[in-house]
Amino acid sequence: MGRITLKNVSKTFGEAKVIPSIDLEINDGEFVVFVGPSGCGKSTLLRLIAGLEDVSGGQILIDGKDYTNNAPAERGLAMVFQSYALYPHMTVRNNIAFPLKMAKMDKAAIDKKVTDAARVLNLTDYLERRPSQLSGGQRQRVAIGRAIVREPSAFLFDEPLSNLDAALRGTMRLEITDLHHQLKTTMVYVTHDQIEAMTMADKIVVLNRGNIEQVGSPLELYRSPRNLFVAGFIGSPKMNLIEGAYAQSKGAKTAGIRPEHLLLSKDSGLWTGTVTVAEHLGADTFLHANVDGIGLITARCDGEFGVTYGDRIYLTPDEGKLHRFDGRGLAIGNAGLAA
Amino acid sequence: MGRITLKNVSKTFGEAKVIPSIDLEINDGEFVVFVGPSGCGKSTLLRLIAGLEDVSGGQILIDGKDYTNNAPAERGLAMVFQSYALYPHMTVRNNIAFPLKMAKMDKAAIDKKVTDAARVLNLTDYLERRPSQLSGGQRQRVAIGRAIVREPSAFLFDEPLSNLDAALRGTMRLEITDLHHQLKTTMVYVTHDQIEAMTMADKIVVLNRGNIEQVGSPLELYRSPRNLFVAGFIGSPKMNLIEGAYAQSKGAKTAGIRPEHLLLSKDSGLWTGTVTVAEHLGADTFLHANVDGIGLITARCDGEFGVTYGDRIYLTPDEGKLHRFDGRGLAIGNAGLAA
Amino acid sequence: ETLTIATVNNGDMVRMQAMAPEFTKANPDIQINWVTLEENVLRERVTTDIATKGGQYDILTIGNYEVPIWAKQGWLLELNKLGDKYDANDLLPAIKGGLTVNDKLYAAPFYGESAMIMYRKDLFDKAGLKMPENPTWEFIGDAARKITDRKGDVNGICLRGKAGWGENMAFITALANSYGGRWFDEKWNPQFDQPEWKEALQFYVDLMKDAGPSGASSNGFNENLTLFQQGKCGMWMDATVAASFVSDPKDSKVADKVGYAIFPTKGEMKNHGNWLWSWNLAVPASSKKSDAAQKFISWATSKEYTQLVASKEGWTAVPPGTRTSLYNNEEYKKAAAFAGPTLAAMQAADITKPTVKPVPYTGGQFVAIPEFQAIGTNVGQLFSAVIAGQSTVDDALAQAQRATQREMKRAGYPK
Amino acid sequence: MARSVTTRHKVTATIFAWIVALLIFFPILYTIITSLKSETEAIAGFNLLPSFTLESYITVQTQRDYLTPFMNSVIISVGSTILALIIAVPSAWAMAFSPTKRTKDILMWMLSTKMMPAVAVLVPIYLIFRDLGILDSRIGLTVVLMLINLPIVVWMLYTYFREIPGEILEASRMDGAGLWQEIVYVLTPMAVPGIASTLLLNIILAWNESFWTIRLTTTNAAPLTAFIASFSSPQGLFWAKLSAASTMAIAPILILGWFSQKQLVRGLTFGAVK
Amino acid sequence: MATQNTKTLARLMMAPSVLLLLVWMIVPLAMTLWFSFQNYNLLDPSSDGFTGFFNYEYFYTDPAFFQSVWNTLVLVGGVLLITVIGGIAIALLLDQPIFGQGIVRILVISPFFVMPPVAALIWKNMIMHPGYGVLADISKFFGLQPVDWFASYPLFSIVVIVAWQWLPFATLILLTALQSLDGEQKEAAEMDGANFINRFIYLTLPHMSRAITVVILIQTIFLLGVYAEILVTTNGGPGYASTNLAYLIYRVALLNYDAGGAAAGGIIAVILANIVAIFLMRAVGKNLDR
Ligand SMILES: Nc1ncnc2c1ncn2[C@@H]1O[C@H](COP(=O)(O)OP(=O)(O)OP(=O)(O)O)[C@@H](O)[C@H]1O
Ligand SMILES: Nc1ncnc2c1ncn2[C@@H]1O[C@H](COP(=O)(O)OP(=O)(O)OP(=O)(O)O)[C@@H](O)[C@H]1O
Ligand SMILES: [Mg+2]
Ligand SMILES: [Mg+2]
Repeated sequence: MGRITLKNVSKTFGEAKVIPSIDLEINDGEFVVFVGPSGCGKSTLLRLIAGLEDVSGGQILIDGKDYTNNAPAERGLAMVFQSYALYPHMTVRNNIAFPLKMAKMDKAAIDKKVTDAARVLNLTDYLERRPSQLSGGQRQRVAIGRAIVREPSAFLFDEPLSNLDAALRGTMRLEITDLHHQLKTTMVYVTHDQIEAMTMADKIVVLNRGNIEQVGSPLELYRSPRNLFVAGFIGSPKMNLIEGAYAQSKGAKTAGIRPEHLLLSKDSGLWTGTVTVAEHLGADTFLHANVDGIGLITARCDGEFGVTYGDRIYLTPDEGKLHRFDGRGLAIGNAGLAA
Repeated sequence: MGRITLKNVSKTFGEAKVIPSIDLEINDGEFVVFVGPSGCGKSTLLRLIAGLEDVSGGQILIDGKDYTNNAPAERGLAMVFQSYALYPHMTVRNNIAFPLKMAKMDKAAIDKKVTDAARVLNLTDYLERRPSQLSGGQRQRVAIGRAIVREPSAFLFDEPLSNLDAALRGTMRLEITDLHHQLKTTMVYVTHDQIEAMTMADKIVVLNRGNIEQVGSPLELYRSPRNLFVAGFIGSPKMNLIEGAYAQSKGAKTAGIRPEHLLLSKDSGLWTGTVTVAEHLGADTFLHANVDGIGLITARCDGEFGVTYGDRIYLTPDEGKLHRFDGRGLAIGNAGLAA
Repeated sequence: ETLTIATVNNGDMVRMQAMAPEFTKANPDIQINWVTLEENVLRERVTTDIATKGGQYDILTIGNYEVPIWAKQGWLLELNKLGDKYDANDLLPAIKGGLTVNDKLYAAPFYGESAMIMYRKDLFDKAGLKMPENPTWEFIGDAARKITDRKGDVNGICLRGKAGWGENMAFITALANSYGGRWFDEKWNPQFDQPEWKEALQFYVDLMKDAGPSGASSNGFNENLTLFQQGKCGMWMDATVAASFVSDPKDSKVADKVGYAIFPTKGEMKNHGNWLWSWNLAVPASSKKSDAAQKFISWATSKEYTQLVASKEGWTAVPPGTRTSLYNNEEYKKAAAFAGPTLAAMQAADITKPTVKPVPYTGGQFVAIPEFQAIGTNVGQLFSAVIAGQSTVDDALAQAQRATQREMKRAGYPK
Repeated sequence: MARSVTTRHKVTATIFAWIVALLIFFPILYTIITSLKSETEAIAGFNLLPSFTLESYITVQTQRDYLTPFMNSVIISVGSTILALIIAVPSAWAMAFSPTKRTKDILMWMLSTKMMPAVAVLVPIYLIFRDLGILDSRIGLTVVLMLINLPIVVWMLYTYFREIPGEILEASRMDGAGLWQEIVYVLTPMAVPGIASTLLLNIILAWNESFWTIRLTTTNAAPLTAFIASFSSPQGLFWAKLSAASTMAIAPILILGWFSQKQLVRGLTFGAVK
Repeated sequence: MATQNTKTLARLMMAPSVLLLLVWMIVPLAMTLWFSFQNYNLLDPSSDGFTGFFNYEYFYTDPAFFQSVWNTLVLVGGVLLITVIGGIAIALLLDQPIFGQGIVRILVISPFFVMPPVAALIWKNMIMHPGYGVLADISKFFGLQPVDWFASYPLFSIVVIVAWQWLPFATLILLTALQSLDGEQKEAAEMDGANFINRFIYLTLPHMSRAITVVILIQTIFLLGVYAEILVTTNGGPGYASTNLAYLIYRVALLNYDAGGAAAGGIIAVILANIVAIFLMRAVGKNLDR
């Protein structure tokens, strides 16, 4: 129903080679999340799959059939655009109903579907509004609604929750997961939110400058990043990467330790440092400290940790969770696997 | 330089009363964050301050002077729009340079400022592009650039980082904080990101349906939410709110306990429950469990907690961090204050 | 049968349309479709159609300029079925002559006109002037200057100035004719380099400067008519039909003060300009309904038609200038003060011999060759520039000479 | 926009706009006023208060049949414009949303088909019409006007379409809309003001086309331009009558404009695109 | 956006209009070309046969030819200047909230509803006539000598009349374009401290550039062919002061009935028009694909 295969796909805009060459297999029913720095080509990749852009090279297969040159409408995919792309002349109701109308569904069924979607999306009160009369988050929800009422062979979501508040985002996350469980439809999902990526994905694809850095399950990526890029990208706050004497002592060019794998103490520890910034989130505290002989290190600890700028603290890395990288930035062995 | 006072400000769109009546004082140099559910009126409030919408009632004072009826340009504020509002026919360079040109700054100075901003924003390679040739996150950064090159009496940011990846978001967060420290300019910032709100704000304003629910420092709100709404809104995952026997035993209509304040164990504890969902984020695990006699509870624990669907677990609330609310949803005393 | 009749939008033609039901009543098997257009447009339209054999019309309204040209091309049918009662001999000889080629009548005149002077008797009296029986240009020039009263918004004389072969060139040609000038010599050489033209044009230009209205270079028949009716002209020389308008108290403020006189001459030269024009009905060779068409033409140009109009709208409304009988009609003479002068003007015209010197062409205020429209308009432009003060008489004449030579050479003259 | 403007601003703008509008409209206003005068009044100098006589209208009405040319004008101008729209919309769509290196050249070429002065091709066209037997037929005229206006229609539509963000059309493709549905349900409604303005402007252009409409018709298909041509500069006073005839020729289109002006300038609104 | 798929479709969709216009262009053009090398006078069927380039030579040696080319350019340029600048100004004015907006708009665009010959008649007789035109009445009211527009400033008068007719077209297109300017961009510019003039220069004008280009190009094509107004008012005079190329061709075609000469004139006009168009495309064409 929705196996998507990219074979050697590349894309250039004028001079700029945005995607050099990508091979990727997305299995039927899988929930795949694309992550990567802003501008790395996530949206472009989605648009290539959707057929909104021509590939510059390579093939796109859906269920084994070559769809490289088919029109978007023929591919039977649903998409949430990063920029929403709502129909400004239609009400919210009609925006959501549009794909169903196109599929020639009968009126009563459409109505029901739209009403259901609106309820899930907290849009019931806004059904008769035009997009221009909505808040940013409401618009984004309409865009989601337009996709989820359908039963496509795959869903493409481009940062669908970026403008929603945490609570709503939590709900929506569950709704989409539910939808996925119910329909078992392939979903390709772009997000910058680590929580979304980690909790929703069957498989995360880490992109960097149009190249795939690593593909794997969320915890795989968290535990055994294949290289420095993935190590730095997955996890927030990001992994501390340490070069120099300490790394060499561990037989690596670079040693990596996640902020949450540092034990903090006011009395004793392996390393000593001075607090530069203390960010108190309530549930956690992020400490940025200048560690003697090592440099700037971020540590995370639960709850409140009563220090402020200039205080001396002690940090001890959980060496069982240390990541080691060689001179080319590739992981050596993998300490983290054990965790 | 940038004290903003809202007196009894209200706003209606046609029939809809979006902001019933708001009084708010933003001190000079303060970093104020607006949070609230999608559609609660945050953008509207910013637009009222900016002068892009007429107030339906009340007054807006800047440094004590009544600016209610002044044009946006006269207010000397800089704004990042939620929808970017870039100039489509100008290159990135010209987009960023535009406000400076308007201020008749000389060419060399403009060039320097733009180049600096572009470097900070990772946009150096894109300076000659048009907005339509940029990715979503790049566009958003241009919008930020356009604001931060200026030296306004106050900055208004409407979800400026929503489309950036975690790493970049972290950097930008620090950049904006830095900017604030350097310029000591008032900043009004709308965000859905709890981390941004908690780490950047001097003062958080929690909005709900156009009303202010609570104003306070980040930790104040985290520790002593004034009512159920704030309690539920601040903190992620959100606070567990428990009614019934347990709450009554604590002398409240509703008892609230944050997920991070639940001690988890596989052997023993105050409550027993069955795991329904376990979300593994790497650094933490969010557990959703059905607790006997109490209902659905979310708990958060550090690192990996090796349970899956159906496992029995034991939870013990840290009663020192319990929040109690009366029948009208207002907080009673405040247990959390002690933490 | 349906006849499609192309006609101009002049008052008499409009009246004909109003009368047409009488004809269709008498001939129930014939219906009529009217195509009424402004003169220039009609001419283009009809010419294109007839030259390309489009066959859109059954009856054409054409001027005596076209009739001989078209007849020679074989584009017109001879009118030989006008009926016994038609009385072709009643037609004014000058008019009829212009419509006859090789002794065959190719068009029936609907109305005819020449040019004459209309003047304000009251202003003449005031200035102590009296219009002589046979006015000369010298007299006209003096009188015009005397009458001129710029402050009182009275111009001594109004003359055509708008460029066009049927506009200013009609008048200027007639003027030049009376000065003894001619368009072409016997070998078809243009004559603008001759002294007669220079004299005539200089006279015209000076007169307009001294005694003409402002904006003269864009005045045509209608503009001058309006000026005259408003009492802003002491004299006006133009087509005789104008008389019925200026004497109509409904539109004219000066209706009771107008006098008429014959077109002037130059000194002793007995040549009254030879302006002669008629609107005629003709049947194109392409028409498949020539019997019906001739029936209609016969009706519309008959004496009965004159009677019909007279009975319905009064004698002043009948189409003038075609039949001798009309001018013998006492009722008409009584009703129309201009009848006598009109007839006199028309009888004074001889388009076969427009000027004292011999010419290879026919035509009074025009030259009946196909090329004349373009040449005349072109020359008209050059002359109107002089009136507008943007060119001099000498320059204009020299340019006119060159332009005309050029066109004549192109057309292959002498033929 | 969301902000209301100060009354002072509005009053100033209003005064300016009315002055400009009245200046521009004056010649027409004066024509209408003149049409209500008697002929002598009409030339008696500046006067904005006519005697309100309908004399000229009555004369015009009795002299010439108004209804047939009016109907012809309607059929020809509306017909040719709609025909042109039907052909032009897909073409403009293609050029606006799938431009190639050639697009600009094609656009320019289309316009260049109008460069030949009408008088120069009168004879060829007349001959063609004669041979096809469509002289003086509504169909022939409709087709000619359609062809004359087609480049303009394409151009105007192209401009308006280009203003529409492509992403919205992409969204509709993702939603399973075929080409036809995309044009009908998404493109057209969004471009309504542009299309309306194209429609009206071209109806007017066709309505006012006074070369071919006169040259290629005689009676059956003659529209109001021919009607007017029969009132311009006859012998005698005609100002009031011409004014009346002009007013009658302008009135229908003026009224159409009146009703559609909101549509015309409503503007394309694209509120929901980031 | 533009994928291979849509490109193929696009070709198909352009086909009808392109084919129709191709026929509409080629058939008359071919006939015109053919005639232009023939000796063909409507009034003289006896004249026929191939004449080579004689018709062309004859046309461009016409004493009015060079002035008519110049007049054509002045007419086009003058009208464009007035209509584009005036159109922008009026569009901006009408974009403001004003009382009676609907009526003002209809008043402003109504000159477009007037048929060109009628417009010329109105202006000639009622407005500009030195005897009883409104302008003359106004001059007289101020004790001034009325201006004889068509004699003293013939080309200028025609420019005024034609500009009056085309101003609404420019206004309407520009106004529609103006109204599609995204509100938030305007707001952003306001926040950036741009005043009205700067917003106009940096935001509105670039936004309208395509519409302006379209106005310029479309009007140029129409203005190159203006002749009815000249015919009604000045007949190309005084002298050749208001003779433009189209009127010159008219003189040849419909006064002389020289179909061959007119055809040659037409071809020359097309060539000149193309030169103008290419020049214009160079100057403003890039605005089209923005
Ligand atoms: N032009 C309008 N007409 C009517 N209602 C409007 C209009 N603009 C906004 N609203 C409504 O006002 C409310 C507040 O909108 P606002 O944009 O301020 O929300 P917000 O807090 O910024 O939300 P988000 O986080 O989703 O951006 C919303 O419910 C919205 O639907
Ligand atoms: N039309 C275009 N022309 C040239 N470059 C383009 C075009 N569209 C996108 N790009 C470039 O391609 C790269 C990838 O863009 P894309 O939109 O896929 O990024 P993204 O991963 O979605 O980023 P974000 O997270 O910021 O949305 C970017 O560097 C962008 O500047
Ligand atoms: Mg993207
Ligand atoms: Mg918002």
